[in-house]
Amino acid sequence: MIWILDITMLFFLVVCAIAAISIKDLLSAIIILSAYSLIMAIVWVEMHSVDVGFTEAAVGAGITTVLFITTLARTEGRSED
Amino acid sequence: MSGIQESVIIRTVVRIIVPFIQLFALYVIMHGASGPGGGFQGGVIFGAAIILYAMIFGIGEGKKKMSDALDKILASTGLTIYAATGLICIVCGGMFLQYGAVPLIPDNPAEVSKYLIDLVEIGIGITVLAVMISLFFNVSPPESEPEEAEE
Amino acid sequence: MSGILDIVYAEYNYWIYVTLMMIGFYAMIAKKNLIKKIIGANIFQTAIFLFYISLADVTKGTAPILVGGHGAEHAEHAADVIYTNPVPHCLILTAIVVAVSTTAVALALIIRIYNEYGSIEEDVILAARKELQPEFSEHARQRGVAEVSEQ
Amino acid sequence: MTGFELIATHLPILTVVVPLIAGFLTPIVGWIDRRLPWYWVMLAMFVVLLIAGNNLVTVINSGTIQYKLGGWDPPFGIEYVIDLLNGFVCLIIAFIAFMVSIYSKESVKKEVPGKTTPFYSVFLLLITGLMGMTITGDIFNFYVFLEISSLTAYALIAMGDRGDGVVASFNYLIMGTVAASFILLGIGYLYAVTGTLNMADMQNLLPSIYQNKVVLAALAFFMVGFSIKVGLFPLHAWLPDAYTHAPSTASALIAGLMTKVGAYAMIRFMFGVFTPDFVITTTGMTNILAWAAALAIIVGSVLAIAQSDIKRMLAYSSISQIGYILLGVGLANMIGMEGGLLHVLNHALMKCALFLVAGAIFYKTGIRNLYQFKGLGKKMPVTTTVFMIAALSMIGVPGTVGFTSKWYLALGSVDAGQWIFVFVILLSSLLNIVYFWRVFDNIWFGHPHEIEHIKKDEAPLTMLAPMVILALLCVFFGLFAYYPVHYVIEPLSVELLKLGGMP
Amino acid sequence: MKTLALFVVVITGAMLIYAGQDLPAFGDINSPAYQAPMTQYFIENALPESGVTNIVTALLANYRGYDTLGETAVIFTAGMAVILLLRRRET
Amino acid sequence: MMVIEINSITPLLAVLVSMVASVMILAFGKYPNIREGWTFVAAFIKFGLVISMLPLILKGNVVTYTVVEMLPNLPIAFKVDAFGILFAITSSFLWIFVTSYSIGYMRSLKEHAQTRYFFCFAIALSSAVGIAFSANLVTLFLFYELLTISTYPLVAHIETPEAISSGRKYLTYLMIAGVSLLFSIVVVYHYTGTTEFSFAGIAGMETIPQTTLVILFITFMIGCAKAAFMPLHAWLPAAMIAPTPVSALLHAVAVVKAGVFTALRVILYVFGVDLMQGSGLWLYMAYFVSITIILASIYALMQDNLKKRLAYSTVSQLSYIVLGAVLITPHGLTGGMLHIPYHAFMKITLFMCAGALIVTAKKENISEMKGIARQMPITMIAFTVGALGMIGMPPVGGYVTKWFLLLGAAELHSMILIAVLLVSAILNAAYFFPVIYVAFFKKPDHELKYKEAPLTMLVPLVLTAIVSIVIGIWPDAPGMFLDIVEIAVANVTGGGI
Repeated sequence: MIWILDITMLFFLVVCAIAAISIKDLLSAIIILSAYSLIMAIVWVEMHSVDVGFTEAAVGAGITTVLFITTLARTEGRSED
Repeated sequence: MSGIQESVIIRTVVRIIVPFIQLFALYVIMHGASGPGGGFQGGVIFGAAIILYAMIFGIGEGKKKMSDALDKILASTGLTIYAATGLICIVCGGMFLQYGAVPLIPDNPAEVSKYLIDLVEIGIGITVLAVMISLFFNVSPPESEPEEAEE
Repeated sequence: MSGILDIVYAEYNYWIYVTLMMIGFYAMIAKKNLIKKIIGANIFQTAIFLFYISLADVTKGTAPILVGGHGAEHAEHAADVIYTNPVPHCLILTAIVVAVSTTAVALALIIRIYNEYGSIEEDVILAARKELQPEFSEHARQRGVAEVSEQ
Repeated sequence: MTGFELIATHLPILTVVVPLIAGFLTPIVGWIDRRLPWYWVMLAMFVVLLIAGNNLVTVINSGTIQYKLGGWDPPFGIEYVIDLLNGFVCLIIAFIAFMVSIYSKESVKKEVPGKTTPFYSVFLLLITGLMGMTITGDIFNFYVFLEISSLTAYALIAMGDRGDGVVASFNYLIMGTVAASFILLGIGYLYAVTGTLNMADMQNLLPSIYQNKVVLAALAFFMVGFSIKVGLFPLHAWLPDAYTHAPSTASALIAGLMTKVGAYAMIRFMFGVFTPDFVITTTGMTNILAWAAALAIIVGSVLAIAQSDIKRMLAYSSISQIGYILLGVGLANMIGMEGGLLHVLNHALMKCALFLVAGAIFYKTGIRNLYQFKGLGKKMPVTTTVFMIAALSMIGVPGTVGFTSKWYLALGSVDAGQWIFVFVILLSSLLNIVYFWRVFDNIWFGHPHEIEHIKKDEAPLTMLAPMVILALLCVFFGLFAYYPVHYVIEPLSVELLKLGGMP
Repeated sequence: MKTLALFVVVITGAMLIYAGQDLPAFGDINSPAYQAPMTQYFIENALPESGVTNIVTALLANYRGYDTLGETAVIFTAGMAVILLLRRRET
Repeated sequence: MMVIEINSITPLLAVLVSMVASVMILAFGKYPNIREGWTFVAAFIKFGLVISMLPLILKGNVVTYTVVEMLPNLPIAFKVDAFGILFAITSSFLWIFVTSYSIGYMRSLKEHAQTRYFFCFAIALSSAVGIAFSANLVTLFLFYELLTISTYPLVAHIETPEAISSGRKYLTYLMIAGVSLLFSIVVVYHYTGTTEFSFAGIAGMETIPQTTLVILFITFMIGCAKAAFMPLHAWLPAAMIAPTPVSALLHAVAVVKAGVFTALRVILYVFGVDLMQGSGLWLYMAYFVSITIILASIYALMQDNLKKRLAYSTVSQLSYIVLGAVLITPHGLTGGMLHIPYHAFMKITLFMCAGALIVTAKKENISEMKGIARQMPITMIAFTVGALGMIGMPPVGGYVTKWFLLLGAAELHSMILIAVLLVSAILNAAYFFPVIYVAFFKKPDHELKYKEAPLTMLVPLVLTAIVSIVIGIWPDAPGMFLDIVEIAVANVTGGGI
């Protein structure tokens, strides 16, 4: 039982989520979102759902981030809020 | 991204690593039956390999590997494999997607379903990789790409 | 472990997912930047996924991959193992795919919006739309009425 | 087993799989020849229409059809259940979609130039999504198809007016995502306390745990989610823009079907997952729904009066009409329920016809401001006549479909002792007259200054035919409402409200 | 807008917490979802009926294969939607 | 009295004839002669069909036909009884005259959109006959709404802002009425489970609580706003902006009579004589319409525009009919019902004369009509005939109905109602005699240079004037209106006079 690790990671999740929505630089926000996804994937794997964790790592931290960043390349990088 | 694209080291590394990623993706797809992984994850990884390639060598190069038409056809094909499997089950007298009904190996529906699950996973994989690549190609900026400017 | 910690521990995932959902939901509604909204949507959805996965977990359980692989020779050994609930995993695999699809479409829309209005800030877009659309204004309505009475 | 019997057994699944496969294959068909997709869609929709018709007839004759996907028994596998309710809704979907697909030929060519193939692909997938949502007996499967239909709807709406369409679509996406997430959460809650995903199974398990707070929360999340999906009044913000700025084909399809299916889903979840006594008496959810619907009826009508864009006007009118359906459901008595269900059919016919007309006018003249419609009655007599019939139907003139549902709703309100709802319905009739009559005045009485000599200039036949058919049906079902009511609506209401001692 | 958003979010949160009181505890093996016949059936029968050891895959591709077909259709839809939205012309 | 129900498609055909004609009118819109030929043919066929049912009705039978069961227990059905055929004969017979008159009028003024005009006219006539033949409230409501909608383009025909706003007013009043009527129908259905008219009133009406019953009666009467009861009369003078044939047929006969007809149907065939008496509603209604009778006459007195004066006169006369019905006595009923055709013939004569004046002399105001009778003697004589009828002077028809009404009032010993009838007769005289006086005896301001209206207009108005006299001289000729009315009254009171 590694619930301390669990809780630490869950805490990080909340921190990442708040950071992702409040940071003004969108690229940073996206990278933080990517980190959020990765942590989420680890949490899930730790909860014995390997398939979902695997998928989240590939999708959330991979494809979604790529798509976000390419979108940023075609729009603008800063947010007003 | 131009800085990265000109770096020889990265280009070489990517050129070497992409086939391995693809291989890994195929493994993930096929391994889905007995361990974590499956068509979707494998498809995403396979797609990511080509996306990585396209990011480094430019979308034009990427499109040479995976043209739009091929992309569309692959996307359709993957799904058609899936749906056709379901329809074959119907033709063989079962319900839609009732793998056991297909008389591939007599008296062992579990084995049949194992193979058909693999087939279906491959179908998913094909669609997912095609769509992932198509998503990337469409979302990424067109101006860096000379071919598209001619259109 | 103290009593309070016990309660917190027993349901800590739920508190986290509630928090994450609220953060994501707030971003979706209150943030003016369109990409921020989508980031919010992602957080919102993953929070729900977290709920599902928490639901599936069983203390001292193991991943729902049958121990011992193929064949019946390990069957007696497998009977002792507690597996986590596989159903939510399956559901969430599907839901993740849905989420990434929604994100892709949303990003494509954002690119289109940026091409049309040159901004991804909601209030800027709103202002631009008001300027571009005289035909839906009250003025136009009255002009329409004036045309009737001219006759 | 002969081939015919084989197909007959599998008709339920084919209802969804035919448009699905057709949708996958559209890119290939379009790759062969760009003109083919339209014929392809027509063919697919026609087949779906036949299947849906057959399904309903089978249900009427021999009762509910169950189809076990993959051959797994219900709680374990996904199950398709076609009863009167979704057989009926499926037929409506299939029919409206067929009409719109005929209509789409010229309209899509003009409004979505150069993208017809993906457009049709998405079109078919939208139908798939709606069909899947309707026909399924499994709540998670429902969610998957809900997302298919939502994603396609976002894409179709974004194809409309430059800029506006995209923004409308984006707003819809945000709202739709919230709705879908709420529904997903609700599904999760119900799964957490029952351990099943099958609707019928869930309905059996739920009554023993109604005191559980999770169940109530699930119901609340479902209601909010579906309210967003149908555009019920306080949550309607996405709807007017989306309907206004979508391409005509998409507007007709989405206005005709999306909200209907949302309403269907609401009914299904309220009476097919939870039990009537829980939603009606224990929680009083139907009562809340009825009041919200009454508010929607009035506000929608009033806002419609303030619009000068015809599609926008129709969109607000949709908000009010959705209120009718939900009011009928919310009354939760036999007659009110009949009215609400009947209005699903009626509103689909009327609103689809109206949007098709708006599209045809836009196609021919490029005008959407209804104050510029002068002389249109002479220029496009058939189109405007269709508009007239459909609009009179919306007003509720007897002999058209609008009357029959209004009659039931009013009667149902009286039965429920809710006189205020009767006044709401009647008042909204008056408001409907106000906003539709402006259009009549402009169409029939105007003298356009700019055009001295008005020539007849109708839309092409592929656009006219579906409109005329819909208008004729508006009258047909107005006069012969007995048939849908007798064969479908009445037994359906009994079934839903668990009257007549059914299990 | 921000106040309204906060309001809505807090209400939603309140609803979630309200429901949370009756949710089964985390990791509880006696939770209804785990003890439901469905879950047990899957764990027992995944191998003999589907021939795969990964129960999630068995569920995904076999028992709930139709969901997965839908999921793939969603992916495909997204691809088509993005093509529709961003492609300038048909190729 | 045994009432035999005879199933026959004739009522449906009678209604549909002009519907079919309206399609043909549209199809031949480019050829005026053929177009109007269709109108004529339809008018004759319609009248023929209606009159063909008369012998059956006179034997005391009813003709029924169920078109379609729209909703379970809610059919669209026709039932022709004596009262229905009375209204149907009146309107279909007069359509023949008005068709002829319309052709003359529209062509003389070179009106625009004549196809639309004839089209709507045909639909309106169908609706009027449909109302007459309706077997139940829902069918009646259907045609009632159809009548409103089809007459709107006729009212707003000239398309000036004034016409449009009058049209709007017309629509507003009548649609509110329609909604109110629908509400009432719903309530009736809720309590009784049927909407079918019955000679003794719908069974089950007596179960309605007293307050609800009163409210129901009020909403029904609001629903009959086509009958132009006083607070709801404003649409009628406004509608006078329509071309005169429209005013003549629709706003002297079809539309307003449809309102009155509906009111009578409701009072006698839905509520029933017993319930009206039992609940005391009849008395309130009688006083209420009395106010309309007097007030409208006073309004008429103040109008200078001839058509408006006639309109107010119509408002006042319509209330006679309802007054007769609510008196509940056989005589009162006879008077009220008989006034439907009688007033129609007289008022249409007056309107057609007014139209003739507009076409030839371009005069609408009474003060401008000095000495006009010298130039247009035939028209003005016909006008005089109509006016005398309205005042109630023998031998023109009007006196017959007034006599019956007075008898009815006298039977009840109601001095107030008798006084109302007398005062209104005096007021009638007061607003009609000046017209006649001005036309015949005043010297024109300057030389008048016009002649009679075209024959297509003159012949109908002379004929209707003659009919007005005939029905006054031989009111009891066999098969005439009085016969029909007697049967109708016998039906509702359950016995002979």
